[in-house]
Amino acid sequence: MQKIGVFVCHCGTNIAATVDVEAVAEAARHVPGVVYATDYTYMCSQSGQDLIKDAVKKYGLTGVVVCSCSPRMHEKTFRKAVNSIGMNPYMLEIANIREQCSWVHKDKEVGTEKAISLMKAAVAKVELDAPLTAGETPVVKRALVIGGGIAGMQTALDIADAGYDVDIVEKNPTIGGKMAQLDKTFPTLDCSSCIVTPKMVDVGQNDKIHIYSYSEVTDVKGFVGNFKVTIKRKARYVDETKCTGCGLCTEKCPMKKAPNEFNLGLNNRTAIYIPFAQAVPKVATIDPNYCLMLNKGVCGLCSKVCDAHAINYKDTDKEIEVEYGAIVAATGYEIMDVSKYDEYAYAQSPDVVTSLEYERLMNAAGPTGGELLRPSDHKRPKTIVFVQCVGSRECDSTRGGKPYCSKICCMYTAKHAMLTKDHYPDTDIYVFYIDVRTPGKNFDEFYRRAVEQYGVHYIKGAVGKVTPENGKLIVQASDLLMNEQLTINADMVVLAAAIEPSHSARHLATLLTASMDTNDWFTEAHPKLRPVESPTAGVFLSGVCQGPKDIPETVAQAGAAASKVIGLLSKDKLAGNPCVAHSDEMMCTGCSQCADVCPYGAITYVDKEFRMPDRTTKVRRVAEVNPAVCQGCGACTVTCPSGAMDLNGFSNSEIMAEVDALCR
Amino acid sequence: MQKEELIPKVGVVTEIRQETPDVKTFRVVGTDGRKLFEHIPGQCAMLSVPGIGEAMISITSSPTVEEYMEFSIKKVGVLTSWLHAMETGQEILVRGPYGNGFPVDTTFKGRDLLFIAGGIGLAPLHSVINYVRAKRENYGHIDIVYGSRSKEDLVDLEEITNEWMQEKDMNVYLTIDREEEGWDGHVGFVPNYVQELNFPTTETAVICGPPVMIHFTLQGLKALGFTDSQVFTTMEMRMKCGIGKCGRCNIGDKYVCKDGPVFSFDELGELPDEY
Amino acid sequence: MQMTSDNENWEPKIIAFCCNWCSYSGADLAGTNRLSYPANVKIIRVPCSCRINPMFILRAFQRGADGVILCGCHPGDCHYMTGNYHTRRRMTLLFSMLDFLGIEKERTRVEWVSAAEGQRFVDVMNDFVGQITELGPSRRLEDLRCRTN
Amino acid sequence: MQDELIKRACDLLADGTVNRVLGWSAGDFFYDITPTVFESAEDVKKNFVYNDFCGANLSKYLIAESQKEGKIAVFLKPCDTYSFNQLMTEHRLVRDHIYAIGIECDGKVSAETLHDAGIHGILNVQKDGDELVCQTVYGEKRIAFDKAEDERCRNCKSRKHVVYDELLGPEGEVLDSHRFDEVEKLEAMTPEERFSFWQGELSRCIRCNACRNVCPACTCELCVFDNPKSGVFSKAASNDFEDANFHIIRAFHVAGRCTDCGECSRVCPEHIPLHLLNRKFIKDIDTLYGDYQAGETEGQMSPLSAFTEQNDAEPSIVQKGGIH
Amino acid sequence: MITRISSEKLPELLQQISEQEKLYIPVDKSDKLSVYEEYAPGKVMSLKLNTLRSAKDFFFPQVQPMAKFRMEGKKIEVMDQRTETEDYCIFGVRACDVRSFDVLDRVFLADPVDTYYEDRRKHATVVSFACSEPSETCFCHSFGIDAAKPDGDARMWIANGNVYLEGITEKGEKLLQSLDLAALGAAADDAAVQEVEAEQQRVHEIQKRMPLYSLKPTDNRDKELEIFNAPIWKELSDKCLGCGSCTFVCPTCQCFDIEDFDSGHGVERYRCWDSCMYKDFTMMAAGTPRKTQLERFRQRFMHKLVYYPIRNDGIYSCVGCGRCLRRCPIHMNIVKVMKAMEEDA
Repeated sequence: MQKIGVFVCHCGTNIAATVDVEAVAEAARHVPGVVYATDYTYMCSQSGQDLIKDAVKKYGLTGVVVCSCSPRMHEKTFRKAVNSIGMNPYMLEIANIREQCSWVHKDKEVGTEKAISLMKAAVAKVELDAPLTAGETPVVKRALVIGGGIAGMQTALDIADAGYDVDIVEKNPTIGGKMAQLDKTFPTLDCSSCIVTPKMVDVGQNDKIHIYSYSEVTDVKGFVGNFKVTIKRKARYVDETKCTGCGLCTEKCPMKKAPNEFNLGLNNRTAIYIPFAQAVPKVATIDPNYCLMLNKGVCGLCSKVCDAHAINYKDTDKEIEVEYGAIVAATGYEIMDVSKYDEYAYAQSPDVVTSLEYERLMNAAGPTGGELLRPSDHKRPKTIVFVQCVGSRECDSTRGGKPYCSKICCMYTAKHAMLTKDHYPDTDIYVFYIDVRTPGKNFDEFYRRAVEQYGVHYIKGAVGKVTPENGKLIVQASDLLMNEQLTINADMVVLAAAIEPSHSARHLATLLTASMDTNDWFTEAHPKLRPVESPTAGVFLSGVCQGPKDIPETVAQAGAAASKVIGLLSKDKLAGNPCVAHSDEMMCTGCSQCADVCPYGAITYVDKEFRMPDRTTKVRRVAEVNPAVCQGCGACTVTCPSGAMDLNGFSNSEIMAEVDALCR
Repeated sequence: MQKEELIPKVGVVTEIRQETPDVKTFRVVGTDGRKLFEHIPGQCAMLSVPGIGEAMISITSSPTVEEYMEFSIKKVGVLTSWLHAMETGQEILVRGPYGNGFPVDTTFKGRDLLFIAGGIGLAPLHSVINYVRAKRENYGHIDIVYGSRSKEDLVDLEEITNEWMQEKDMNVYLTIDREEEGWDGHVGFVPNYVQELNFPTTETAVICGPPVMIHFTLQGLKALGFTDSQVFTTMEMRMKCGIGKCGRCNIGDKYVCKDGPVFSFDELGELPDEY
Repeated sequence: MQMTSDNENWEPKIIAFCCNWCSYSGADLAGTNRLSYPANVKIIRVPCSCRINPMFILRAFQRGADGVILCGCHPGDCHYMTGNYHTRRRMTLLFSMLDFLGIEKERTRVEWVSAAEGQRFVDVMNDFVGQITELGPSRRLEDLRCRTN
Repeated sequence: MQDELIKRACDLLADGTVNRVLGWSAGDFFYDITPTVFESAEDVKKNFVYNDFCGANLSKYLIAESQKEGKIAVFLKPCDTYSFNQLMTEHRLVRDHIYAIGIECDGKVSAETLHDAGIHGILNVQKDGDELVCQTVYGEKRIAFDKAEDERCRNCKSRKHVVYDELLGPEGEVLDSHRFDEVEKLEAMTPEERFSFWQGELSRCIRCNACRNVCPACTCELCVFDNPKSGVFSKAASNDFEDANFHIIRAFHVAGRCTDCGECSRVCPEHIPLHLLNRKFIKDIDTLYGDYQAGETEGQMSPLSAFTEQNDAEPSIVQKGGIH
Repeated sequence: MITRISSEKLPELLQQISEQEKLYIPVDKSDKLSVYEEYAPGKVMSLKLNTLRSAKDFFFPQVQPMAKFRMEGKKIEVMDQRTETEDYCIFGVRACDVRSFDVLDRVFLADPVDTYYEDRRKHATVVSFACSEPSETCFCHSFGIDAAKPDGDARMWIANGNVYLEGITEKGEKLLQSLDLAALGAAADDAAVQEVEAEQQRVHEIQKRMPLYSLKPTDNRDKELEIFNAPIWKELSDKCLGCGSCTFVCPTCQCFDIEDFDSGHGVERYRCWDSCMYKDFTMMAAGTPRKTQLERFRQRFMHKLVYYPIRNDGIYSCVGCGRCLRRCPIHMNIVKVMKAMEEDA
């Protein structure tokens, strides 16, 4: 029999307006087990908390019910309060009489009646509550950053700065990510490589940072503070430790028809390659799809020219397992495939390009050496049409369209227009847009410069069709403001294709048990208050993998994620969640059904010796739950026919007591 | 209206005493403030709290107490934990009395008596000891051996020292299992102490306590020359209905709740070994 | 003893089990947005819809509930990854069994309600309460001992 | 057949392969056969019996028997082998302590069926072609074998032995059975009809627990209905709710694990067709998640533990017309 | 005096009784099943050998509400919810079940009296029904019961297309006298007596050919410990499933449990059948004295065949109805136990 105190919050008038709080307190006084009940204006205030604490001491309360707002709001607050005076925090329950009562019901009588009912259910639960103590687990002082773009690099650098070891897993042969492919950045028009390559070097040279390039995460086990991650190091056929990055092999390689990913396939590279001059690590990689030696068993030139003897054709994929305390997802984005948008003729004409391709065409290190030449005939385009929102802000997903705004397109298009005009002032540039969105520091000024200073033609309207004809692209469009149809004979069309999450992100999210929204952006633990944490403890989000962002935002978030990681790694031990499953070994038959449904692999089996009533002993297989791994979902409890498996804090008897109370 | 054996009466708890860390004594009267029913020492009552449980508890107080009944209860299960948590003024349910009780007016009458108790096993003997004290003239010399794990586990220590030890022609021997500070009495297990004390076989003995203690004490008494027929024990634990019908407390053809709970060891010897 | 379903004072009793991460938050959001639904709906918070044991549902009917609704994250969005997939199978089979025993199939329901779907939570509850009100009191799985009056 | 079994049992005992044999022993009548552990060849020769009345599924006894010292031989009819596999899947048997012998089964008969058919005073029963000839105090009575057979045997799902160490007779085949016909008949009724049908059946339940205790899937150390802390503890049904509750929960607990051996219905003293509840689950599982036969192979994952992300039916399928 | 009426008049006879008091008769629910039901016009009495459940339910129902409690604050209110019981008639009880009432009476009516049982018992008039076609599982004869001439308050035979009625006790006579048997064409002549005697003779002859005819219980009252400790129990109990089907269909098993049910607005205390075969039957906080199925199995049969006779002048707590012979899932039954006891002795 517990001695329970019931505390009813007015929440100003939020509750008190539709719930007779005094009547709730009075009703509580008649519930068996309740020895004290009162109401107060703001229970969550310091004086409200003191009121609870004083009553616990004065009446020797063993359990507390707070009738207030949602437990998702203040359960922690109140549990902390009672814990501060020595009561087990799990002896406190919240009756949600605000969000689920006073705010949804208008009639005071009805509201009061329901509030009383909810209070009684909470009392019934407290009556059966047992003190719970969280287990402690040590924290592995090493972090993993998945993705080596600007987000991943910044996070890694910040973590390393705080003195913790950090590994970067990058699927490409080099870090650097999308930013390394950019020419200039908006709104300052400074050189992207000039900013990012020094960062890459910093990362590469940092003692605390280890880069697993050309690698992927294939499995994640464990839990916050104690992840065990399997990293697949794809066969590179070049020994990273020996390769000096001299590049001789790439010069000699006879196979020169591999599409160059770095330039988005706009030109070709050799089968053995270094993605670009500033690559980190600057190590060659053999593309197994194109290497003659690997495919046909003839050639071997690279091996012959390599003085460092770094070439190893027998290389295989290797898996390593590394322990981490925290994991940061920084998987970034891809440009959406726009080939389904037939009207823009992307698949039909090489002169219809995406913005990122355009970026490479403008870049000094790009396929054209920085000279703007259109892909089809390497002539300089005179008239360029930019189409905004291709695949973005589209409700129809049949062609892969995205409902969201890709956020960066307006600004980079303005940048492209200006840069083009800078180099080739005689170029006619048309930008077709739905809206121009420029909410950022110096963004609108930047856009206005494009229009006012550079004379870029911004046309509010949609492009209906692009038809390649006699080396031209006939762009048919509508001008919504002038309400007229336009036809433009363009030399190039640049599509501001939507950005979408990295294609590997969904699989990674499954491995991390991190949740994603319907667009496959990682979900944050709280959209306002915990924007860089995933709901899965110990997994953090950095950069665009959480949603479209520009570079400064990405870097800011990367730093924020790093600080969360540092906060976690700075702890020696982590208190677990005590609301986990446990198995009553006297009842368990070891049938293994619970392990079958456990998504975390938290259940194992042991053979145990039991004394029988007739004094004989019997060895039985019984389940054991690892409380550090269990997340407390309760799937196992339902699959267990005997009820041997139960969940702390949400036990069978507690839930049934709530049912009883609410049905009364 | 016929006497209803199975429908309980309401009793009010008027006093609660903490005897040891896990034993409390509860004083119970009827709602009219008077004793619920009369009983014989060694008889039991079924105590219950609706929805919590029901348990057979021996009546600790002597029938000679006219105002109330008392129950010394050890906290072991759901019901007893509930009882331990309650406060005075609480109502509980009581039915009884059940069982045969001690043969205080037949076999015991005029005899020298030896009471041997271990731990909470004193509770059923408490009633008979105080009954015998109240009717002192009917009985001969009395010896009491009482032992527990430690000093704080000795039930009714205050009453024992203040009253029993002062009683004429009555010796109380206390013992605890292990040495402890502040205890200058005997240390050792009850069965050994009984043998050391070398009681005369003229006494009629009553043993109550944990099964192991009963077993070894009986052996000890036999070694001293006691016969099975002069040693009694009580086994109230197994009853459910209390009226010899539910079929739970049988030992062979005997119903503990009707034919017991008090048995002499020669009676038990004739029963199947299932207790 | 009130036996009739046409009892004017009768109000359905609805138990809603809501998973902590999606549906309970969805219900909270309904409150935050002051969206109204009948007070007959009483919510029990569970960590995940997969925590809901068929025993709880039967228990609710025993104790006089007229309808039981389970709410969880949309399939694919479970905070615990797979919990609602288990719920989906278990409850499909359980509901089918109840139907097989002739218990009104309209009295049990599973709905996926996300944390963002406050309005949907309200719509679902309004609809469910309406449906149960139309059906009348639950008689086929009730324990007469638990009837209040 | 019986002689062959006796010989094999004696041989296995003699050559030390096993130290015990689990089989059936004869009783006072022709039909009252009791599962028995034989420890000697003499005992086997004297008491062992195998006939049309040996319906008892011996696999559940192996939970306790395989815990003991030494190896035990067990005779398993085809449907018993499914239970055996399921128990293996659930780690309930010590396989090394079992020598499983698959034996043929042509369908089993219960004396109850004979009594129900009005045949009393039975002294002897013999098979004569498709008929059973019963010698009774009231003269000779004949009954078609398939009329006398247990329902589970009339609708036998499989004569295949899915696991054995040794086979006496053919391995057997999975059969095309009509076992879901009765379920379908109920599904075709209105809910009201179904409710009154089940109320009529389940209200007779006396909660003797024979169905549970005989069930090879009910192997809990402590059943929820025996556990005062479980919230569903009850020893006897006070009303219709408790009647139904017990059987719904029990059927749910064995759903995906029940091999449809039919023991529950065989032993029910009230002749409640309990197997229909289990079969409804089996049928639904087959329909929704693909054909699944519990116990078909060792180590199968129960369909209630598995799921598919995209294709699983929503519970609303029940409201939308049910699973057929 | 034996009264004869035509079998065709049986429905009218039942109708007449039902007009006097509440009447229960065995009714066929299917070819498998006959149960006692309250009579209503049109209901036909079952002629089956016996009902599936025994007639003990009338006096000792499976679930018996005892009292209700309400708790508020520290107060407890006790409510005895029993209402006045009306007189009623149980019609068509077989000889074995009639004897079982005697067996139960010796338990429930022994001091202290069980008022719940007593109340039901004293308001009942039992009209028994002689067996005409016993089965191989019947062995009431072993316990000195005459299936062809059952006890009760009144008895009935159906033979030769006639119903024969005979009052036994005052209660039974009173019931018969309250009926207008003349209207049913009743005759009470010597021929009726002779016809009944012939019927009894016929049934006795049949019984002699039954396999269990020679089965006789041995009086083991003086061998309590010997039999208790005999080695037979291990083999007998070895494969017992520990279910309660034998105890629940048994007309003489009377173990019960007392439980509380908290309905949320009061606690209902009820008693219900329990089975000594259940492993939790004697479970207490400190463990159980009957640790394995052997002890529990032994208890049941020792009680029926040894303990009960010791307490009740040699009367056995078995009436040979044969229900457990038919219902036990593994066919381990009291006959096998009796034979084993005999062999052992």
